[in-house]
Amino acid sequence: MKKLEVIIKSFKLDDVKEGLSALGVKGLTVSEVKGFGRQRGHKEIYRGAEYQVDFVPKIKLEVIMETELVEEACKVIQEKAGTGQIGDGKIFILPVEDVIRIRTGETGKNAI
Amino acid sequence: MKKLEVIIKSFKLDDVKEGLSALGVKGLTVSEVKGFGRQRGHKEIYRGAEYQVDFVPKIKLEVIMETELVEEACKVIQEKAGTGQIGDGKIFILPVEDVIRIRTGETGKNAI
Amino acid sequence: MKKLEVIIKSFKLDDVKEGLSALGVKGLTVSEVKGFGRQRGHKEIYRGAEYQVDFVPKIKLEVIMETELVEEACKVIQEKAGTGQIGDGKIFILPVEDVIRIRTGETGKNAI
Amino acid sequence: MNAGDTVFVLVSAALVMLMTPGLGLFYGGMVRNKNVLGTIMHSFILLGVITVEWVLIGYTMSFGPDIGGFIGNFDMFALKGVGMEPTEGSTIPHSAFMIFQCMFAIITPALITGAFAERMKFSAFLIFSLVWAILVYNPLCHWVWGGGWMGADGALDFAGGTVVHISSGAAALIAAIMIGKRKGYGSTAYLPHNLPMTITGAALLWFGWFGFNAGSALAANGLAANAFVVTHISSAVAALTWVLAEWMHSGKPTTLGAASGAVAGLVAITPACGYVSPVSAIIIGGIAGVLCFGGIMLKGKLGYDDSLDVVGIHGIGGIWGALATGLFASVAINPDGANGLFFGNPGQLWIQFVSVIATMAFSFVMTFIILKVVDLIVGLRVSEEDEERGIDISMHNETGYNS
Amino acid sequence: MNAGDTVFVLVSAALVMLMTPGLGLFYGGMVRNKNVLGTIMHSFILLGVITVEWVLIGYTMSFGPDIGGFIGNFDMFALKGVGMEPTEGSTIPHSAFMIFQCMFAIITPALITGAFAERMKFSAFLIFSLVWAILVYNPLCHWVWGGGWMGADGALDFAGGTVVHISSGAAALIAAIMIGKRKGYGSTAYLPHNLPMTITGAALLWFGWFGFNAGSALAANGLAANAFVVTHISSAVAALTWVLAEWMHSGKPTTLGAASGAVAGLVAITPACGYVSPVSAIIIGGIAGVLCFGGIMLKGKLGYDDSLDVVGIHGIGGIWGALATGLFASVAINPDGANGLFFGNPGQLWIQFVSVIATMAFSFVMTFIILKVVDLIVGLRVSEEDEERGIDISMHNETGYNS
Amino acid sequence: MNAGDTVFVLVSAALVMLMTPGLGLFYGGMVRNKNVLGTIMHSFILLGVITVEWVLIGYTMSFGPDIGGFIGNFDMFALKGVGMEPTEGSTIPHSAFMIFQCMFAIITPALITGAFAERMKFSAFLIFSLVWAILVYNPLCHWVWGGGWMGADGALDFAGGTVVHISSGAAALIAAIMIGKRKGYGSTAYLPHNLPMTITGAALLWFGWFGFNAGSALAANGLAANAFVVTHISSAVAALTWVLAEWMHSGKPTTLGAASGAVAGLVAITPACGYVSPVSAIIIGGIAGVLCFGGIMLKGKLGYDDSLDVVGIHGIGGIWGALATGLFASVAINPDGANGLFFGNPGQLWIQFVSVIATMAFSFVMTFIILKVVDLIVGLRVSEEDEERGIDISMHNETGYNS
Ligand SMILES: Nc1ncnc2c1ncn2[C@@H]1O[C@H](COP(=O)(O)OP(=O)(O)O)[C@@H](O)[C@H]1O
Ligand SMILES: Nc1ncnc2c1ncn2[C@@H]1O[C@H](COP(=O)(O)OP(=O)(O)O)[C@@H](O)[C@H]1O
Ligand SMILES: Nc1ncnc2c1ncn2[C@@H]1O[C@H](COP(=O)(O)OP(=O)(O)O)[C@@H](O)[C@H]1O
Repeated sequence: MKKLEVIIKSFKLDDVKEGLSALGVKGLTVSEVKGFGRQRGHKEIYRGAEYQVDFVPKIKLEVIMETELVEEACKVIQEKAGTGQIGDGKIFILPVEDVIRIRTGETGKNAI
Repeated sequence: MKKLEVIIKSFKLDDVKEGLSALGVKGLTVSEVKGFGRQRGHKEIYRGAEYQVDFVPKIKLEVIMETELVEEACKVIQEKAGTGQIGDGKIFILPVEDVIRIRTGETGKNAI
Repeated sequence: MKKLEVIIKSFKLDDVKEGLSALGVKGLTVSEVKGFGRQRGHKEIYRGAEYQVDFVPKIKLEVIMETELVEEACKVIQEKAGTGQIGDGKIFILPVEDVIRIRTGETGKNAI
Repeated sequence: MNAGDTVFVLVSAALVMLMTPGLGLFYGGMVRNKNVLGTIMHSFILLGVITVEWVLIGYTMSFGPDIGGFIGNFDMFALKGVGMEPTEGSTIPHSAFMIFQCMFAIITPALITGAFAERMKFSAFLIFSLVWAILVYNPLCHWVWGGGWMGADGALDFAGGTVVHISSGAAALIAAIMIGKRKGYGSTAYLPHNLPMTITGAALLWFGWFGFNAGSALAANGLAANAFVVTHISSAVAALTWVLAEWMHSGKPTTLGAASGAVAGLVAITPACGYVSPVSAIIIGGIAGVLCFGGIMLKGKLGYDDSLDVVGIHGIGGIWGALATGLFASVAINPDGANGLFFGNPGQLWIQFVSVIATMAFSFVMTFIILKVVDLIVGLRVSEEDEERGIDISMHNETGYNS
Repeated sequence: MNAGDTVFVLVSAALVMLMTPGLGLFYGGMVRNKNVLGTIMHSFILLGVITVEWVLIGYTMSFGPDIGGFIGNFDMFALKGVGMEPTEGSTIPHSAFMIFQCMFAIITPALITGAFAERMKFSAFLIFSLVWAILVYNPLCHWVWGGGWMGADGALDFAGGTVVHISSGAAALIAAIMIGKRKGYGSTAYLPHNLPMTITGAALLWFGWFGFNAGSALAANGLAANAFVVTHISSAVAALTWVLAEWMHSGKPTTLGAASGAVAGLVAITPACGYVSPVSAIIIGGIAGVLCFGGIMLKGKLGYDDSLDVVGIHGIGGIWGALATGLFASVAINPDGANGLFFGNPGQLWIQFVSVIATMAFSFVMTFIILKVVDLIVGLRVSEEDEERGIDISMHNETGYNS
Repeated sequence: MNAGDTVFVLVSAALVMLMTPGLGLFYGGMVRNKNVLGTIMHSFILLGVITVEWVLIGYTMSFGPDIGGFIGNFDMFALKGVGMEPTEGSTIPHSAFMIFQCMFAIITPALITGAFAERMKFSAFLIFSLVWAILVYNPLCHWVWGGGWMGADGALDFAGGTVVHISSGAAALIAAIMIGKRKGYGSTAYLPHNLPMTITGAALLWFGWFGFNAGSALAANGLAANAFVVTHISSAVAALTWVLAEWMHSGKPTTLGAASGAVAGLVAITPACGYVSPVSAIIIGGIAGVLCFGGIMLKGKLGYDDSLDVVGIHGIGGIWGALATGLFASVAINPDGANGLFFGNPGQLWIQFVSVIATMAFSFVMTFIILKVVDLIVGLRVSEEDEERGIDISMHNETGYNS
């Protein structure tokens, strides 16, 4: 079992979600984050004072899946989330030791 | 040392927190996320246009704890967060290599 | 490759970001979280009713980096984020198996 | 016809109209995020519902030719005969008076909605409010201002202490008890989701209340100016005393306290504003702030869940105001009024007391019956699941905030 | 000069002024977070731009001595001769009339901005609005109220149905088509980011509209009172019927629907408010709510992206109002007006119809030309990247909300 | 007594009352999330505090029988003799005048609060504001309007340029310096947390300012209409010029700039509004926008932390307005006024200059002393930790937004 942490551009969320659903991913968790990377932020000006804001709004997806799915999932994500421009984001793959479904107490693959 | 990532229903936060505190968990981190899973989202209608919103607001808990505590902690969480209905959420168990307490520089178990 | 999850006080974000940038960290992801730990929360009163709010607003940083950088990064974070008072936060070090840059498809170190 | 008086009443009507959405913001800021729209909607849609009710039957039931001191007849059904000319003895167009009064009819049931916020079914709320307006507000309005028995008795209520505030406060108590506590009562923290919204609402209420109280003079004269002045003073002082009371009681002065105190002061001065002096207003407002602060603490003790403290503020504040009128009224301020206890006429306090009791009793009983019937027909309360998801989504398929 | 009438018009002017920022909130709440400031700014900055235009040339073009029924001459350039004295036959200072009219000139182009929200270049918007005010609003205003051909023809437009609403609604349609759909149209959900803001805006519009419509009587008399009353009724009823229509159509009553319906009702009654009775207002408003609800559904079918439904509400609502005036107008209400079809004068409906068509045609053609030219000079639309980042950052280097 | 004038002043008083919570929103949107309530509270609670001060002693100190040109005596303590009848020569109830003036007394100390936002102790703020109102506002008000030396000297201040804006701007400078910079000054970005709130506040200020300026005519006549017109024009033009100035200076036009410019224009026209023509107002407003934009840039250079730019806008704008009155005043507009430099009377500019200097000097010195004493008694500033947690929690145990 692996956990994919995926940082994407906000407006790509629906595409990625659909791509993953189509692949058989049954659940995912989403949060709003701010990212700092190659993509530049923007300037804000309030009453003549300039502020450089380095962080860009991004969406973070967290998906736990069976190891076999990972490779294909990454492909789908790249396809759906890519615009070819900087700031497209990244996929981080982390190991997961176990999953428990709270409702049923199921563990492991059955709980994903 | 393990990290538990727990997705629960928002109104269960206080119960879970108390349950874990009682168990001896000394710290945790909480964030607001949106989840997609078996639980259906809802429809929104604005000026006649319907939007299907698949994401349901959830709370994500992150707790780092000693490995020995994990089993019991999972039980407590299941007990406190469960309603028996879909959307109750999940527990993901991830390995952690080290912890550092910023204030003191302590590491490992002492830092948890 | 490791993932550092760092919980810090909100107003330390800029300092930490600059410290890490100086070290050569090229990207990071930030989110707003609420923390519960040794640091006490606060009381809120609305129309005579008191509520104890245990959670304190914190910033969570997520940084993926090469293993060799970790030690120094932790030092920098401790230095930049520390105030010496409770609530300074923690660093959690997690293993990462792979990284993919969505835009280019690069993986591993090149993708960080 | 007098142009000055006409502007005055028209502008006052506009100000009172603004109070209803203002109330929506006042209430809306105090609920949780997931219920903000439903709560604001409770006020906003009544602008629609009650306006129609009022122009069709409400105005004639309230101000039509009297039937037995109890209700007006249907002579002015659908505003028949309510035209651009003044009625006898009046200096303003009849229709100006009618629309000014319309705004009062709207806000009264809107006030009640604070009691059942965050859990009432929208359909049940609609039926309840409409029926309540017809069967409770219209008679009460007739009793006091329309030629009914209470006014004939000599009860003083310049701008609606009994008609508007006691009636809605009493209804709120019954409604809160009958609909029951919100899910999670006692364990969940119902934190106000947006206090700046609540304060904005309170500011609009204060602003609009000048029209409510001073406008009730129906002429731009000294009496109107006095009503304006005492309204402002009472609100100001009550904001202060509420804040001071809670500062001493819970250790901190709060902005919600200041906003709540201001409203409490406005409520209390409402019946009195055409009869009392500025110095009396200081006392009336000062006591209102402390009393209503006490009033909101009651519900915790008594265990009903009056979500947004309609009872504590409009009920208690309204009762205090009605009685205070019986204490502080002075013919030196208004020769058409009467003296109160402190000006040598203890009988007035008794008359006021009777009007309070009658209003409460009537509102209690009628509200109870109406809610019982509505409960039977459509059910008062949303399902548990709907309550948990919030009434914005469950009743309206909307959410207040998106990104 | 009459003090009562003077207060009335000045206060009305203040109320109408408030409508423009109110519109900013109404619109601002409906866009996405990243565009909230740019959207509010569209309204707010027009308070600056159009005021200057109006005092320099707009007023004299609109109300100056007539040239061929088409436009006023430049005699009153920079308010020359527009002083503190009343003009002949008037009871209020000339400058009071001028500033009251100024507020109408401001809000009209502000209404259009809903059509191109979330994607228009700020510079293009500024130029467009200024030129549109000069070349479209001023002539139209002159035609109807300034001594031009349309008024002479007998077209009835008490407070701006053609001048304000049809003109802006027509312009909106052209603008929406010419600037094109927002990025992601069809796939992205454009959820309103802050509906309480939208409702607050609607409340301020409703409040200000009393000044708009009743103030147009220019005197605090029975006619003003009637205009006030029918305005309130139409808005109230339309809020209800819109909500009922969507309840039946999509299964839920919405707060955005209530707010939209209220505005639709206000739009529809605008030309009629000085000529129709309260009972007619119920019908006019009731139909407006349903019609405009249908109107907003149109755009999905026809495939233009009128972001905030200016066409559906101001266009459709304005046309309905102008025609309704031709149906329901009655000299019993206003002897200076005319009877409509239902009062035995079918000719009036034809006159109204002609005024609608003329206004639409004029606005269509002129808007098209102006936008074409502006597009050539500076380009109408922000870059794709700027649209994605939002116009707050890309046009103004600001963000609406920070922590 | 004149009904038209009475409505005018009462409605104006209501409008000015609304400015204070409007200011709360204007300021509240500019601070960080964690300080929003404390900032709004600064304005809101002064409605309570100053009202009480005013009815007890403020009014009589300001408008009571003169003592040596410096202050009024206590004859009208607790509004003794301030009744429903007009005073000699007046056309409105005495109490209407009193309450209109009360609203000015409230907003003046509220303006100062922008200087020490986000770090002042609530108790210190309360004491400071109360004492400042008594020892600074009341004398100044008396000097200019109450029969004191400045008015006798011939200084022109129609609606409060010196009394309200220069006095508060000067106090703000001292306060900002004495309380010191906010924690993190120079390194932390103090981003406005909610600009739509700020713009809403600016809109309410603009709206209320019609009452402030036109209402100061105390009669619904041509002069009032002129004051209304020039107020609107100045605000509009200043919004434009500020935006243009920053567009050229920093590359982008901002909504905060438009809102700030509007307020700057309102400030500048305040003393002049009863004496200058619309064309002069264009110039006054146009310069105000640019000047105040320069004014807010000053603080960065000079290194004091006037959090919300009270000095830059009310100080600089007020000074400009007072001097502009000495330039543009014309007896053609107001025969009871005087001509300014541009109308052949250079002496007036000198009188205005003296009034500016005297007001500033008085406010500087008194503010300094009061703050020193308050600092000794309770301390001006919250603890570092409290500042970091935010004053909402530390001073009021509340948070602005919850979910
Ligand atoms: N090393 C990293 N650790 C954590 N997050 C990262 C890291 N590098 C990039 N990110 C996240 O990915 C986002 C996109 O990265 P960026 O460098 O801007 O674009 P690209 O990957 O296309 O070059 C960043 O905004 C940040 O949120
Ligand atoms: N594979 C997954 N990866 C990440 N998050 C998941 C995954 N499956 C479920 N979740 C999270 O858990 C929440 C509850 O899951 P859901 O399927 O709705 O209920 P249940 O687990 O009771 O069947 C989801 O809303 C989502 O946030
Ligand atoms: N075991 C833990 N698991 C997850 N988060 C933790 C844990 N312990 C602490 N934290 C996070 O770190 C923050 C700081 O911890 P706290 O105990 O208050 O201070 P300190 O580490 O200085 O003693 C907490 O608010 C919480 O967000």
